[in-house]
Parts: sequence; C-alpha cells; structure tokens
Amino acid sequence: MTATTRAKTNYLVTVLGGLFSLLAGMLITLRNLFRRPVTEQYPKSKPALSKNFRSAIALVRFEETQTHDCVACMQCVQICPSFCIAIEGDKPEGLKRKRATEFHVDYALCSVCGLCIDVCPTNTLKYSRVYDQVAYRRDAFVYDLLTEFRDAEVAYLEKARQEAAAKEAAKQAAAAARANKDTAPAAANASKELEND
Amino acid sequence: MFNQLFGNIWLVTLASGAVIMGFLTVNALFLVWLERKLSARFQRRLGPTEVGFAGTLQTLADAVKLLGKQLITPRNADKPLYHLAPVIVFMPVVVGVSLFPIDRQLMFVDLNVGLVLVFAFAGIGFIGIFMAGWGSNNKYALLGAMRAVAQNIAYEIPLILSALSVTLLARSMKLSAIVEAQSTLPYLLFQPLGAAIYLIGAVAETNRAPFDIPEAESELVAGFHSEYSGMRFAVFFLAEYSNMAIVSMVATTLFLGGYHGPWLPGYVWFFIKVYGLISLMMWFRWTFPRLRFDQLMSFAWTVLVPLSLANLMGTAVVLKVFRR
Amino acid sequence: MPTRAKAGAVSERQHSKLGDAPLPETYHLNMGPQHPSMHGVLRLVLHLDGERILDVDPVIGYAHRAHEKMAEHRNYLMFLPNTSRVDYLSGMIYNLAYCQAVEKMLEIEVPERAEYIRVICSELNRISSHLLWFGTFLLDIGGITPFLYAFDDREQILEILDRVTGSRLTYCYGRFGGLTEDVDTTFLDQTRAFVKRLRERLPEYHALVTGNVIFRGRCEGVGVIDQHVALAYGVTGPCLRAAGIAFDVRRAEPYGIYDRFEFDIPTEQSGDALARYKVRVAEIEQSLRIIEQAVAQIPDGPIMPDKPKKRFKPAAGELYFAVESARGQFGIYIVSDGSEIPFRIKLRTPSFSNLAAMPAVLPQTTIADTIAIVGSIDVVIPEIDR
Amino acid sequence: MNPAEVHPTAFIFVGLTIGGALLSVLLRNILHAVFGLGIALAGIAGLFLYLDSAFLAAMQVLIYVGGISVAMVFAVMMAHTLGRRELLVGRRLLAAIPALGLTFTLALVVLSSRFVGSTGVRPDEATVLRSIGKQLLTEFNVAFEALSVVLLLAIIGAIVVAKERKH
Amino acid sequence: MGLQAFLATSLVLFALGLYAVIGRRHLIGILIGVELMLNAASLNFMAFGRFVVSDPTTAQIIVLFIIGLAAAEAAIALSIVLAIYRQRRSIDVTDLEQLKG
Repeated sequence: MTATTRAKTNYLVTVLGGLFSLLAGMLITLRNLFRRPVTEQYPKSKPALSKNFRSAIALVRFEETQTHDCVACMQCVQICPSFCIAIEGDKPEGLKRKRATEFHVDYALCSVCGLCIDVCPTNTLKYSRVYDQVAYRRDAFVYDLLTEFRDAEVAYLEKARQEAAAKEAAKQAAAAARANKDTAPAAANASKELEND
Repeated sequence: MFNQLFGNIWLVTLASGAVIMGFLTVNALFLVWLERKLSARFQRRLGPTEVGFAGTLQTLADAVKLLGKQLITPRNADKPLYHLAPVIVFMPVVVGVSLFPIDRQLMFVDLNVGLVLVFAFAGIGFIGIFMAGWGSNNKYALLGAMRAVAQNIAYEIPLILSALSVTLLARSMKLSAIVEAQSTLPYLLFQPLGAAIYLIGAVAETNRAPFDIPEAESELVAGFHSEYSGMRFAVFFLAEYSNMAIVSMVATTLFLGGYHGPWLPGYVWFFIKVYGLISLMMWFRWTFPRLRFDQLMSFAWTVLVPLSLANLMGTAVVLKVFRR
Repeated sequence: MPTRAKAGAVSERQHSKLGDAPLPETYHLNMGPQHPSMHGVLRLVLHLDGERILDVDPVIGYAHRAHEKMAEHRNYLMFLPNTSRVDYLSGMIYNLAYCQAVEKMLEIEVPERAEYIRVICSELNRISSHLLWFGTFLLDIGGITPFLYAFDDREQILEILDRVTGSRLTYCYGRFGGLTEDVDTTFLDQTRAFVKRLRERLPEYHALVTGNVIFRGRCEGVGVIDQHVALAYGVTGPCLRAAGIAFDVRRAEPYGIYDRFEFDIPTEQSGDALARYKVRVAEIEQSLRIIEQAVAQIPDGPIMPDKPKKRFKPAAGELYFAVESARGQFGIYIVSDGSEIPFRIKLRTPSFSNLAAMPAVLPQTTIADTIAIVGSIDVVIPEIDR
Repeated sequence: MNPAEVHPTAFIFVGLTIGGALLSVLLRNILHAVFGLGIALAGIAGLFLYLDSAFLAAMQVLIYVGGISVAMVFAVMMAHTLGRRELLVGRRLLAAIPALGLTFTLALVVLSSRFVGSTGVRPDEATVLRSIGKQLLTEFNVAFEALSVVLLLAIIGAIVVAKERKH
Repeated sequence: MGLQAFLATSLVLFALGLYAVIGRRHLIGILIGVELMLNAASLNFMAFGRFVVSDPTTAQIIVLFIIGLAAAEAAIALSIVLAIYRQRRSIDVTDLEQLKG
C-alpha cells in the first residue's frame, strides 16, 4: 500500500468512523427518548424524606412526661459551630433542676452537623422534618422550639412540683419517723405509695 | 413576471407578507415548544407541563414575558447597527419563506431562479448577525459575530454545491419544477451524499449544535446576541427558529419531494417532512457536543467542500453518460 | 534596516494622531467570575490575539470563607461541619479525612465496621463527584444531554447517602472514632443495586461520549499537562495520573483500611484532556470494585468506640495527614499547642495546585480549548479559596 | 402595461440605491459606509428584478451583498481603523468637481440622446436564462474561461498577499 | 418608470462612486467607490438590455462578467488592504506616500 492510498483510506476511516460514532450516540439518546422520565413533579408529588433526614433541630416529646427534657445545660450552645442556638434556663420554683425557659434556633445559620444532638445529655434534641421553609425575612428562620411545649410544660412543672413536694413531705415524714420509731412503718408505706404514682 | 406581480397584485403581496409573518410567529412558538419537549424526553425529563395542554402555551407565556422586559442598549453601542441588526436578521427570512411550493397550487412567488434567491437571502442574515456583534460593543458578541460570518461563508459553499447537483438532475432552478420532477421518487435516493452534505451544512447555517459556536453559551456567554434583551432578543430567537424552518423547507423541496406523498394532501406532506427534519436537527443538538472553531472550519474545507465537489462532478458525469 | 525603522515611525505617528491604545491587535478578555462555564467564581483574565490565547492570569478569592481561620477559633469538634464545605462535591471524603487526622493525633481506635462504612461512603462520594464532573465537563464542551444522564445516576448515590447521613451534599457523617449513624441491610442492598446499575450505564456513556468523534476532537491533545509540569506545580489526582504517574494516596500511603482492597490505579500517558477524562471514568470503575469488596466483607459490630471523645486537649505537636480526594491529594496539617483549640489547621487542597498549572498549559490554545481545559482539570473554587 | 415602462414602485428601489450610495460615500465611520454600500447593492438587486432578471438580482444579492460586503466588513475589522478623521476639505472639493462635472456632462448626453425602444416580442425569462447558459459556453466562452482564470488567480493572489508572514 | 430614469439613477451612482474614489482617504472607502461605479455600469447595461434591444441575453452576460470581476477585484483589493495594514498599521492613502518612486 503506498503512502497516498494509505492516507486516503485513513481519511475515509476517520470520516466513516466518526460518522459511526455519531450514529451510536444518537441511538443512545433515541433509546432514552422512549424511557420513562425520572423527574419528580415536586409540588404535585412530595418527596419521601429519608429516615435520617437532617433539618433544623427540634425538641423530643417524651412519652411519660409529654414534654421535652431540656435542662438548659448549655452544652449544645457551646458546641454549635454556627452559634445558632440560644437558650435561657431557670430553676422553676420548687424544683432543683434547671429547665429551659427560652430555646431559639436560627435555622438560617444552622449547618445541620448534628453536634448538638451528639452532646445532649438528656437526648432531648432531634432533627425536625422541615424541608421546604421559605421566607422573605431572615428572622422567619428563628424557631422558638418551646412554643408547642408551653402547656405541657406547665402541666409537667405542676406535676413535678407536686412530686417534689410529696417527695419532700415523704422525706420529712421519714425524718420524723426516724425521730419517732413508733410511727416509722406507716410513714415508710406512705412514701412508697407516693413514689409508685 | 415580477412586473406583473408588483403591477397587478402588490397589495396581495403585502397581504401574503403578513400571512408569512403570522406563520413564522406561530411556527417559532411551536418549534420552541417542540424543542423543549423533545429535549426533555431525550434527557428523561418532562419539559413544560403547566401552561396549556402539555405546556403548549408555555412559549406564548414566555413571549408575553419578553414583551414586558426592559430593552437595554449598552452605553457605547454602535446604535444604528445595534438597533438595525434584529431587523436585518429577520427580514430575509420572511422573503425566504415566500419562495417555497407548499402545495401544488400553494406558493407565494414562483421564480425561475428561486433556489439561487433562497441562498442569496440566507446570506443577508449573516450581515445582521455581524451588525449585532459589532454594534453591541462587547468582546464576546464580537467574537461570536466573527465566528458566525466565517462559519457561514465556509458552509455556504458545500450547501450551494450540493443544491447544484439537484438542479443538474431537475434541469431547473425553479423550486416548483424541482418538486414536480420528484413526483415518482425523491432525489434523496439519487443524491444520498448530496442530501447528507446539505443536512450538515444546513445545521451549520442555522448555527445549531453541534455547530452553534457563534452563540456557544459555555464559551461566549450568548455570542452575538449577548447584549440583546426583551423583544429584540425575541426577534433573534424568532429568526433562528424560522431559519431552521427555511433550511428544512429547502431540504424538503430538494431532496424529499416537497408536497408529494401518498394519501394525505400535499401541504400536510410538506409540513410533515419539514417538521420531521427539524426534529432531526433537534435530535442532533441534544446528542452531540460542540465542535471547536478551527475544527469546524477544517471540517468544512477538508471534508464537505471536496465531497460536495466530487458529488457535483459525479452527478454531471453520470448524467452525461446515462441521459441523452 | 532603515525601511523597517521608517515603517515603525509611521506607525508611531499614526497612533499619536489617532489617540488609540497601543496596537489593538491583542486584547484582554475577562472570563468570569460570572461566566456560564467557569465553575463557581473563577476569573480568568485572558490575553488574546483573535481567539488565540497569549497569556492567562487566573484570579481567585471570590469565594473565600476563611475556613482555616475559623479553625483557629473553635475546638476540634466544631470544625467538623466546615470540612465538607471546603470541597462540596466530595464532602464525605474531606469530612472523614479530618476525622481520621484527629483520630491519628489522639490515637483513637476506630471499629472495623465503621472503617468499612467509611470506605463505602467515600467511594460512593468519589463516584458522585466524578459523575458530576463528567456531566459539567460535557456541558462545557456543548453536550447537554450526558449532563442529565450523569445527574440521574448521581441522584441514586445522593439518595443512598441521604438515607444514612441525612444530607445530600455537605455531609457531617464522621465523628472522632467512628460515625454518627450505623448502616442497615437496605443500605447495603441499595449500594449493590447501584453498583450493578452503574456498570450497565457505563457502556452507554462510552457510546454516547467516549467514542464520539466530536468529543475526541475537542479533547485529544488539548491542554497537555506533562509529567514535568505536573510535578513542578504539585498537580495530583487524576490530572497527575493522566500524565502517566501512578500516584494515588490510597496506594502510596494507605490510610484507613484501603490496603485490604484490590484495585488498580488507572493511568494514561498523554496528559491531555482526553486522558484526564479516561482516568476519571476508569476510576469510577475502580471505585465500584472497592465498594463491591467492602460491601461483601463488612463485619458486624459497633460504629463508635465505647467512650467517644468529645472534649479533649491533644498534646502539643503537629501532624500531616493526607487522603486521596476526588480531585487529588487532600492534606490536613494540624498544629496543636496543647489546648482545646487547634493552633493552626492548614488544608492542602488539590484544586489549588492543579489550577496553578493552567498558565503553563493555556497559552497558544483557543477560547474553546480554555473551557475544555478548565473543565477537564475539574476545579472546585471554594476548595481553592477555602 | 406599456412594455417600455416598469411599475412606478421601482422608485422605492431607486431611492434605496441612491440613499445607500449616499450613506456609503458620506459616512465617516467606514463600517457604516460598508453597510450603506450593502443597502445600495440590495437596491440595485431590486431594480434588476424590475428589469426582468430575477437571476441577476439573485446573483447580485448572493455575490455582492452576501459576499463582497461581508468581505469588506471583515477587512475593516481586521484592519481596525474606522477612519475617525474628517475628509480634508481640499480633497473633498477636489473630488466634488470632477464628480459634478461628469454628472453634468453625462446628463446632457443622456438627455440629448433619443433611444429607440425595441418592438419585437420580448423573450420570457426562462428563455433568456437558457440562452445565457448557451452563450456563455459558445460565443462568450473565451471570456468566460478567462474570467474563471482571473477568479482563480485572484484567490491565489489574495491568499499570497494576505498571508501572515511568520517572523 | 422608463429608460431615462434608470440612466439617471446609474449616473448619480457613478458620480457618487467617483466622488468616493477621489475624496476618500480610506482604502476601503475607495474600494466602495469602485464598487458603486461598477454597479452603475451594470445598471446601465441592464436598462439598455430591457428597453432598447430585443434580446437582453448579451447585456445580462456582461453584467454577470462585471459581478465576477468585481468579486475578484474585491478579493485582491481587500487582501492588499490587509497586507498594507500589517506592514504599516495604516490604510490611509495619504500615509502611503512611500509607495511613490
């Protein structure tokens, strides 16, 4: 084969090979033309959020107390890399443990790293399922996490106070019993009944 | 012939001009919708679905939106050129459409040299593109314009050469005569190479992917129409889609037998063929990457021009030998 | 030569009369920071003669967020979410790399199961990064459809990872010593299904893109970063391997449990855009291999040590730890002064060095080539700016 | 219609031609001047239509408007000089005198001449086209071939002259 | 509209072309003038072919030749313009005095 004829065949091979590669590509797109679209029509069909979906944090509502268990230990506030949590806590009247009185999260700042959830000693933090929040103002993303707990919190505190009071009463009764050995069994029973409630 | 046309019925001519404008507008609206739908399906999406049935009115809504947009003129633009450019781009398209035999009796102007005139008017559009690029006083626009002109000069040659081999077969440059000559078999069967060259050249002439380098959005932002907004931009868009229709009409007339076809009326066949070709061009666009400028030029000069010349000469020789 | 001198004089006179800038033959073109194909906010100041590039000046810093400075003002744990935002396309790898660096510093033992999950997630993340690159690269050179196909596949990865980590892009999955969440059998099944699916899709990509004559024309011989240039500029990752140097941190200095898996380091010799493309696509296949092995071998067990360290004061000292990210060698250099807060964290990001090689390869190419070259190098601007 | 007359709408194109020519001669910006020339050439193409030759009109548009004007625009761009300076007054006068003189003289000639219109049956356009083709290859063959040689030489010459010398 | 009108048009065109050729200092401006003059001639030929002779073939062939020659002339002239510009950075005829002698 001479150089010129080889050049000619190479030219033809290039042109025809190129043409073939183009047709192969067109075949692929054609095949996809008849496949089902993969898009989700968002507002019409909402996505199923994954089980671990991370979003703004929320407080867990515990079964037995019907309220959260934030004790305002401030650990999450300290660990938050985005400084988006603001908590105020106070010892409610008649109680020894602190309770959160204000719990604000600025979701606009949050980076959903989950460190606050990791460090929470009472496991009262979880991810919420918010995924489509939009607003014109940034302060719309500042969530007050305690709003939905206000009523339950009052009830819980009332109950806790009673419990504490009863405990206190039982304690005093026990102390009295220790002082007065005769009445001891009755007082011990009374305190046990209270604890079982 | 032209005297009679203008002498007797020049009002009719104006009226048919209006008809053509109307057709082009509807055509562009339809084609934009078609392109969106087709591209979506090629990419396994749905495309527009909201406005009108299956999103058919989406482009109309977009056009209305464009009407309300601010018209921006760059401060240091060459104003006469900048403002004239959309008009110059669009004007030849209107004339171009009038030359095609849509059905046996349906044709606005039937000239003996219709084919030459089609290509002649196609050439004017590039001046408009150039004016747009130069007038915008924007480097991206200017680069786009330079590319457009160089590209169109390069691709016009194989385009015309492949069309010439058809005129050799039909022995006429009258578009109606060319169509009539294909009443039994379309010239596609006699001129497969010519048809292929024409198709490639046509895609390049309309600046469509993979030859869309004058407006390559990943390189030149939007090329020559970077600085146009609102309705001025819409006119460029209209011209682009109308140009697609025109080159498809030429291809239909030259290679696919125009309005000829069984059972259905002629104009239906004509439009089936035209829109089929346009869909093919859209298929190209949504499959291929873009060529580089120098590759584009060397492809024209080293592949298409020699091939089309060989095709033309081969056609002439064969005709000389086999047809007395 | 007297004639030439005279001609020069004419031109001098001409310009003083016209009041023009010096010869308007060449000009500058600002490509970016806002440009359709500059990834992120890269700005290239091109010095052009027509469409030919004479010189290029990459300008960076438009997405600077001071990650390294932030690290000096918070404790080690608080820097975790920053890591995945340095390179948001392979955030998992970065996030885990930081965890591994701190683990190495504190000598924390990571449970077996966590190590395997880390490998699976890192490799999935690498594939998703490469798929996104594949799509955008094709988009840069004009192919729109492959972009959407690649995104369809990438979506599968994001869904798998979202189910476990809860995020789609900026994962904060690693913790010092392990991970936040354990995986379940569904995750393993999904991963297996994905491996199978992508293996079926790759031939389609090859037919649509790799073989395409236009694509090859755009990439072949374009933007050659040869071995010398690559080594001189510290280019790593696929760009280096495309130049024929089989350097991969996973092999060179194995970290985690990468020494347990069989995989090849794909290399090409030509160092052009096509070679980089081929290397990346081959890496997708190798990552699939690794995932397959890891999914088959994954043991049961805990994913965190019994007592995870949350507050600690590492001993004063320094440490460099490198991993292979999707773009190349990602190194973390930590200096501790013995306090809770790192004295300095320096991130050695691959894109920075890879981009630095651009002025060496861009001159004498065209604008269209620039796009192909920048695309093929695969830079992530926030990673450069940090 | 009187065969010796064409429809008055032709004056539109006369206006276009003269207007375009004026623009191309008087505008200072050379690029605008080239576009003026384009208008004038398009106007002439229109006049050709009225003179019963759609073929030449098409050729005019194809070669002049689509080819030569574009090439000129390209040359202007590559040479980068838009001629911002005024024409010298002396030079203008110098130009106007012969131009006006010529116009005047020729106008006299035209007005004083009497042309005899043809009375025979005018061939239709298709026939003319056919005979153009025939005559180009018979009577005018030498000129035709010479023109093709000239064009070829022009192409080669243009390439040689315009080619950038690599230093 | 008759022959005289066409001749007048062509005359004006020719005069404008001449004015440009003499008056312009820009090489491309001069080329524009030449093109105008050539077109004036074409128009004349066409007008005579239409109104005076019975067979317009010859006139049209000559116009074809004019168009062809104009194309060749434009190609050469423009390449010369570019070559001159490359050498001298100017395409103003008054700057080209060195061409003398």
